[in-house]
Amino acid sequence: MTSLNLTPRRGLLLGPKGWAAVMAAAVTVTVLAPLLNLVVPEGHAFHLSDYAVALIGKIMCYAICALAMDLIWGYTGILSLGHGLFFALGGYGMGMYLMRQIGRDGNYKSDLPDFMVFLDWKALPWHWTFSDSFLFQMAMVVLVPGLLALVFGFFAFRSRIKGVYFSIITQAMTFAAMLLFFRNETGFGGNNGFTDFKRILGVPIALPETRMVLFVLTGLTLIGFYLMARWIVHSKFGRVLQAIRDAESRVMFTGYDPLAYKLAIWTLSAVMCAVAGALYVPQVGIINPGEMSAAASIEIAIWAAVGGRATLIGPILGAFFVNGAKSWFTQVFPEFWLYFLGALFIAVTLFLPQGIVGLFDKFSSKKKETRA
Amino acid sequence: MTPDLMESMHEVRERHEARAQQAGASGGDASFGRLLQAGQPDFTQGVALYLDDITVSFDGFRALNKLSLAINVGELRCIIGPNGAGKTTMMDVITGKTRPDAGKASFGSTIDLLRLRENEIAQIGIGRKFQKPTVYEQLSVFENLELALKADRRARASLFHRLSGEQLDRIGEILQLIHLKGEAQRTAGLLSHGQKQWLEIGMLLMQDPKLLLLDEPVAGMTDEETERTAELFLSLEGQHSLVVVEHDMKFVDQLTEGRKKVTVLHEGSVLAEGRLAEVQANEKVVEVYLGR
Amino acid sequence: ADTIKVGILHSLSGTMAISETVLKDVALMTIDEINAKGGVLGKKLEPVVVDPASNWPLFAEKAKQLIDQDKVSVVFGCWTSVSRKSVLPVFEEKNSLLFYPVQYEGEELSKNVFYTGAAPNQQAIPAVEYLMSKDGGSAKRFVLLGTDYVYPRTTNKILRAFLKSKGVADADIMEEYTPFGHSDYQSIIAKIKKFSSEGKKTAVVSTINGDSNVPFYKELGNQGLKATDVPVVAFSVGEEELRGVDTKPLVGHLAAWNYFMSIKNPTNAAFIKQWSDYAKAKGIAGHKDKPLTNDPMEATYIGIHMWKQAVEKAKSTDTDKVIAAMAGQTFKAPGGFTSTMDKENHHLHKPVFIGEVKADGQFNVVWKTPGPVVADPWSDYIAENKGKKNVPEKK
Amino acid sequence: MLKVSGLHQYYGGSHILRGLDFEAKLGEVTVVLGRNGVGKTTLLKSLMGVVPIRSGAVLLDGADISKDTSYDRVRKGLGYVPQGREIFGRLTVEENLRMGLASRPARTPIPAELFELFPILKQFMHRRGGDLSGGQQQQLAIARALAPGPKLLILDEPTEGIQPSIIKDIGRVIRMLADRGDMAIVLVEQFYDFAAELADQYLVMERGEIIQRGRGRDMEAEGVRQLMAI
Amino acid sequence: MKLLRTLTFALACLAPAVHALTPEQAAAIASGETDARIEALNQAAAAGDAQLPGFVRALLDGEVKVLDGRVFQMQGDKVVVAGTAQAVELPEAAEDVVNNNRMRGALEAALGALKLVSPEAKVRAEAIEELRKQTLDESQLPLIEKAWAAESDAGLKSRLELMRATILISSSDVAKRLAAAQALSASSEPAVKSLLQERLAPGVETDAAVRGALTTALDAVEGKLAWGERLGVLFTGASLGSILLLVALGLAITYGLMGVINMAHGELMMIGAYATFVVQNLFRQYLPGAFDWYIVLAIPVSFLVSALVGAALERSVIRWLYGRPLETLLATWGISLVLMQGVRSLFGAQNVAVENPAWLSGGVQVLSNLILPYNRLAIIVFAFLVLGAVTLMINRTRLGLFVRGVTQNRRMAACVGIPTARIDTYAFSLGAGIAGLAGCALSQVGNVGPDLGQGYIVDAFMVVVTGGVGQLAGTVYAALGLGVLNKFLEGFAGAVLAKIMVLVCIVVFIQKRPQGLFAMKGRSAEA
Ligand SMILES: Nc1ncnc2c1ncn2[C@@H]1O[C@H](COP(=O)(O)OP(=O)(O)OP(=O)(O)O)[C@@H](O)[C@H]1O
Ligand SMILES: Nc1ncnc2c1ncn2[C@@H]1O[C@H](COP(=O)(O)OP(=O)(O)OP(=O)(O)O)[C@@H](O)[C@H]1O
Ligand SMILES: NC(N)=O
Ligand SMILES: [Mg+2]
Ligand SMILES: [Mg+2]
Repeated sequence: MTSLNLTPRRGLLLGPKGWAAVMAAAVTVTVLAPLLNLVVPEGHAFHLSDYAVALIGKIMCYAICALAMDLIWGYTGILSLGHGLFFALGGYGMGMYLMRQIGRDGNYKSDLPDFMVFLDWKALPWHWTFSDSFLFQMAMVVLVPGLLALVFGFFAFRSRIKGVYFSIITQAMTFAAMLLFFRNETGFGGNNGFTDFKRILGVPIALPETRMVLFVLTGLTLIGFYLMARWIVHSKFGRVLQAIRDAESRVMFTGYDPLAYKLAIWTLSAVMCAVAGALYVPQVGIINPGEMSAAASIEIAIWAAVGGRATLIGPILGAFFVNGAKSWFTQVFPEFWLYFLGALFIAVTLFLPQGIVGLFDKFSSKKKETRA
Repeated sequence: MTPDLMESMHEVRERHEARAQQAGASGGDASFGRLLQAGQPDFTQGVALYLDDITVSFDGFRALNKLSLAINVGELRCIIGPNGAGKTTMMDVITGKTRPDAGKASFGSTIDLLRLRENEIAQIGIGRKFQKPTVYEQLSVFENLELALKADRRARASLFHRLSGEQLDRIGEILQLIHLKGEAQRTAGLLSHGQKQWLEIGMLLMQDPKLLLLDEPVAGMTDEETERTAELFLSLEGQHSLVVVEHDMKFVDQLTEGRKKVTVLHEGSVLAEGRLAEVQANEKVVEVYLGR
Repeated sequence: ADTIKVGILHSLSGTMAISETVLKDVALMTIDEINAKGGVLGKKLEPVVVDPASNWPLFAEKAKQLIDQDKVSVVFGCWTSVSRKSVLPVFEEKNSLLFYPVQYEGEELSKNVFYTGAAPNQQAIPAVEYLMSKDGGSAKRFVLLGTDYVYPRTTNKILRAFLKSKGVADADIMEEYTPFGHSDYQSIIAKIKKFSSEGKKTAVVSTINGDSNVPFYKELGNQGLKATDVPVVAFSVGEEELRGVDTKPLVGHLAAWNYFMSIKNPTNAAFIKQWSDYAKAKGIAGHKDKPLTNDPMEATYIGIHMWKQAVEKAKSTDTDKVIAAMAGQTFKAPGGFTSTMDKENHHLHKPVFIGEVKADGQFNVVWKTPGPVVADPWSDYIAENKGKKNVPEKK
Repeated sequence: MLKVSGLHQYYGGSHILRGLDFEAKLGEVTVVLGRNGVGKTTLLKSLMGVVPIRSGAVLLDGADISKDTSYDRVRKGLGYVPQGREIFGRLTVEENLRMGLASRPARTPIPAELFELFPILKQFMHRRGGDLSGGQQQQLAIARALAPGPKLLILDEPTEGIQPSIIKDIGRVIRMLADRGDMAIVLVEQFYDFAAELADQYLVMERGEIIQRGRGRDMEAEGVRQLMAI
Repeated sequence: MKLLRTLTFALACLAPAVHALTPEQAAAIASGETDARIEALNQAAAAGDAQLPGFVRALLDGEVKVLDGRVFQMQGDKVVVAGTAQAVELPEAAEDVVNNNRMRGALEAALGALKLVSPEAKVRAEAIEELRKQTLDESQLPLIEKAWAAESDAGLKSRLELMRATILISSSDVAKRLAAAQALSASSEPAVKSLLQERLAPGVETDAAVRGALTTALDAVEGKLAWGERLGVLFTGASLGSILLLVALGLAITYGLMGVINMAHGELMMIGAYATFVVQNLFRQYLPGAFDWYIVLAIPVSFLVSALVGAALERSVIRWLYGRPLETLLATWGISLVLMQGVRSLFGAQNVAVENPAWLSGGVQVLSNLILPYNRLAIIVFAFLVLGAVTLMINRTRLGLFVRGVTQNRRMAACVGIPTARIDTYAFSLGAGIAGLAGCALSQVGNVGPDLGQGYIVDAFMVVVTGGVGQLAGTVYAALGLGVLNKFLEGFAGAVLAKIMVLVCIVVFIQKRPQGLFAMKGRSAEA
């Protein structure tokens, strides 16, 4: 038989260049950033300000969300407009612990978190029982959003809710959760949410070193998640996901149960967001139901789209690009930044249908052409 | 036909015949008293597919009207009938896409198809080619076949799945067969209509189902390709059961080899059944279907 | 540097832009005014405006940016209590200064914040006292209606305690909350009507904030609930908020503030003129055609001036020195009184006015305190607060 | 009537049509044959303006229409039965037919002959197009193209999925339309016998080029059947 | 207390007027402490002053100014010193008279009592309406009885009768109490309900027969009130539903038909609302006489402006994105940011005031506890008119057919000769224009500000999707259904929980109907 040059897309997770890039990213996050922030003195040209650390740390959390969104939307074709909820739930899980860490240093000098005092509560509600345990709360960070995603996904996918119907009910879900969390009776601080954190694991949260540790942790999580996502999409599992995106009924008639696949990736994606939320809260110092607003979830999708869907690296770049631009615009053109941001979204869709990554591809393929 | 293609087709046919003999020698009679595995179809009665009094209606319109049909194990059955007779609807019922209003459908003698979901039906060994070719447009031709490959369909398994050399060869074989070797790495969405048709047949072969449902497999193929397809299906006969829906009488003629049964559907139920020549001579069939 | 940077942290987009944008403009006007008179310590003030976009975490980020990156000496900003709570840790951590210009719920005292808006006893309590008075209609039953967040919740908690102390039974108090941005008040007004029809004279105390006020008042007008029947007193509705409402059906409803544009005195006339001219010169949308001033604008204006005085007194922009110098600062406010910064509690001594809505969207002052009232951020009507000292902790 | 010269077409980098030249005359059926993927559909799409052409000219009655939009071409008298039916699934059969009349003035009635040819359409007048069976949809697609009475009728494998008796009818209609002399017909067909029966002129395509052409009656003699079987 | 005086005043008014208002009296009424002013008002009233009503009305209308004890009353263009006919120049420094609520109440009561004896039935009806709101006691009985005796209109007479009964219910005469209790069962006033409850409290009414009558009356009144409440829920639900419908209709076209996930839909509504605002201002400036009719022009203008903006968007951005629905989400999101900031720059970040025309303010009293506001009634009617027009246009016209065809298969539509680009523009503009109409309607009940659209966009999508994408009928049912459900739940769960429950209902409902209420069934659904 003639030799068939068949190469399944599996194979190496990353090329040598890819690994080099990942290593470089890891070194930047774990070594370079701490050096520039903590060791290089303030005022020095290479000093990385606390503000920059906080900003990049925050954006890395967002990048994790964008990555999670890419798995479910880019690869599986399921647009979730509810990922903000998982992010927020992760954040609240962490926030509860941080609230308890405040101890009696709060405004009211009470054992209870401040908001409970102003609501006249006399004791912790039941769902706060174990909130002073770091391990318990970290388990909650994963379990609560994970379970919610699992249950919600199970029913939705089992009923074969697809396309925009799915998107809209995820939106309804997060919107309902937002209203619920806005209520003060729900026991999560209402509109204010949680803020005024003092310590994490007994260490003052405002210390530059603490911040740096959180930053490094976030960076490593992002890199880890990226590698995991890459491994998934390059497995046959990943190809089934893409097949579901293209022709779900065909997938079924070939004997795969899309429910299991969708549910798995959906839950994973939700948990990734939750972890991002948990890392986000101690770095920005506040969590409130605003994170569950419709706009917050839509923005996650936008980062992914701007970066380039179904590329993994694209959504990460998208998160950095959009949020970087937002930070910069709000500062340089406080009155006009929305024009720029809006125009940016329009321009990306019109001129870069494959997102930022598409732009790189275009360049590199052009180079190849000229070389050839 | 290119020499190497003919060669590979012979190979396929030979292998199948060998396997068929094996099965006949060991499995045929020993099956009596054999314990059935749960979820495995039981073909000991010699029937692969039963449809019994199936009725499907859409807003009062009966697309299938008390349709009964039985396909034997290893049988190749052609089904013809006017446009709108209910052929596609029948396949929809078998594969779980449409739930009938009434009637029974079973696979082998034990499995009630009406209780299973689409993917479960596919898993127990019913494969289908749609009337309108459906492939995974964003995946490459190779990946389309890879996904169809018979393997553990569960999520965890596919996460750790790696193609064995044997499986790679099998994909190569099929690529050759469906004339898409050169297009293996092309995105399936870019194929022409006929090429997609072929790809879908290839996927079905990869799946290696016990029962193949083929809805107008040669539409859009040249006469020569039609002949080749017929040969391919004939090579599958015996080892697999096949239900072929076609309007191309030459093709049907070739498939039935002048002796096999052809079923004519009309207005949702069987109008006539018999050898092709017989049904072609049937006045009613001529009137509603063949024309003068 | 030959300039002193000051940060301005108000939402210019998002839901709060409605209220906050104008505070940014007033701040810029005040800075212009100070610069025109030679600046502070011989240096010009350089405003740094950022847009936290009504997004609470973004407030914290922008605060960090102002302090870390831009190295501002002071920040003027925030409206909602959430945003203030969100930036508070930043200011405390960096030991920087925030001037907060809006009425709020109290129960907070940070050494890094100066509260130039009203504490509950400078607004809410006098307003309810007025409602209970003969002139206010001798109300016996109260509807406490608010947006569901900390300011209304806490304010109503204090009011409930206050009403209780005045012998109002719990059955005569109805408390209702709606979410931010709630826009359909049909059911709630029906409920209020039912409540008021069931007995003695009823009044509504509204802590509805932001956008919801317009649909609330429109519905009020249409359902024929007149001020003479069931007066509504609001704590977050000023001239700027009424800009969006047809006020004819609302004549007689009340608002309590420490400043009204309609107050007649030379300082206010000058303030209004300064603002009108500025708005025209800068082409500020809305205000260039119909300039309006309101309480938080006045509070912003006072705050910036007092800060300037304190810096001059301290001869430094160092946070701790300025804080020390702030104690006891006075400023002749457009409200017609000389506002004094309390020596200890970081709040202004402010007069309280009750105004009734007029057909032209302005307010008639129908009642006022004889003079400035000292703020009581930890309201004594709440049992737990007894013994809380109105002094920020020094760390 | 229709004259195509030097037609080149690309999908991205790949060269699909490579310099086609041919003419289709009034009153004649021009049959295009070729195996899967040689570019037949692409050619028809280029004629309709569905895909842009890189170079070459498409002349209708001597005027170049290669820059026109699809709907302008339809207004100039082209009618199209695409491969894969492309009926409007959520419109009723009647509405589909009225869509076919879009290039005619409003209120033009649906020609009654269509229902003689395809009685099922009359019967299913108010059913949604998408609910029809494959073959019924194909009939609808043909009827839709015929409805406005085009000058140049372009058919892409019109017999696909249609029952034999109706294929015969379609054949008769095509013949009849051609014989009437006011219509040119371009027919892409894999069904050799059907094609051979109708062809006045034939073209065989291979990899985007016309490799053989001739008169219909000579098809058998010129070995077209074998050509297709390579 | 207040009414006692009012009563004297009214009684006095029944006699021919003899006195005339003096400038001093006017000054006493118009300035000073509230107590003293009310006292002065009552004295003037007791004197049966002929000029008093005019003066009181002027006070209520804010047409009286004071300066140093001199009172000026505006009479059309001229200014007179109150209590005289002497026309004067209004001094620059004269200040508005400030009436607080108490004073205003006293003025209104005075005027109301006066109206009770007016020869015009309409005026008397207003007066009775005023009196209805007061708590009456036995001392007012003579007035009521007198008015009752003189009343010729049967409807008004029965209302006076009821008032009389509310007083007599606490009479010391058992027979009178009994008669009153029986009469009161005809009432539908919430106040009567609490009155009856009070009388039934233990130890208040001792006579068994009267107690029986009271209980019967209470049941009757409660029954009527319950009806009002039920109808109220229905109406508020229908009203919310009609707003949702208007908001969703445009989206049903741009999204449901065309597949554009139009996140800028809300901003197109906002533009419609601002267009209304501009039209209103133009009327105020150039056609103040016809101000009440500005809305008639605002409707087409808001449609046109939004449609034009929609057309511009379609031409410049959307048209490149057909068939890529998710990209439209991104681009229209960007567009919405730009539009919002655009109006902020143009009109300012604050809300702008859109006034209801007089004929849309207030409401019609259907039952004592049910007022249907005119603006909401108008919106319900308007929503259905728009719905009718859209339905006709989509289902009955050739343009509608083309729109549906083009949105299903753009390429093929071109191949049957439809100028798809133009049809797309029309369709999108139509959707945008309807959004503009929704904005115009919303300006009559809510905020007009840059964020107007944001508050509705989520709801709009919920409605369209719950109804089934591409299904106008579904949109209608979903809008009304969600509206009524929301209001029904709000009745006992409060606004927030009700909204949460509605959202949960939607999520659960979609499980049952994964394609929405009016799902497309069969094969065509997949096409
Ligand atoms: N959802 C539906 N609603 C209404 N009618 C339907 C629906 N689905 C199928 N039908 C009708 O049912 C009949 C049977 O259709 P089916 O597709 O099974 O025919 P078929 O035998 O496969 O025809 P063909 O040879 O044309 O493919 C047709 O008349 C079709 O119009
Ligand atoms: N959108 C596209 N992008 C890239 N290549 C395409 C595209 N559409 C078709 N092709 C390629 O162009 C070639 C010609 O396709 P075309 O559809 O014209 O073939 P055909 O002759 O009509 O075949 P069939 O008989 O199967 O319908 C094929 O190789 C196909 O893979
Ligand atoms: N403090 C306020 N108004 O939120
Ligand atoms: Mg079929
Ligand atoms: Mg083709």
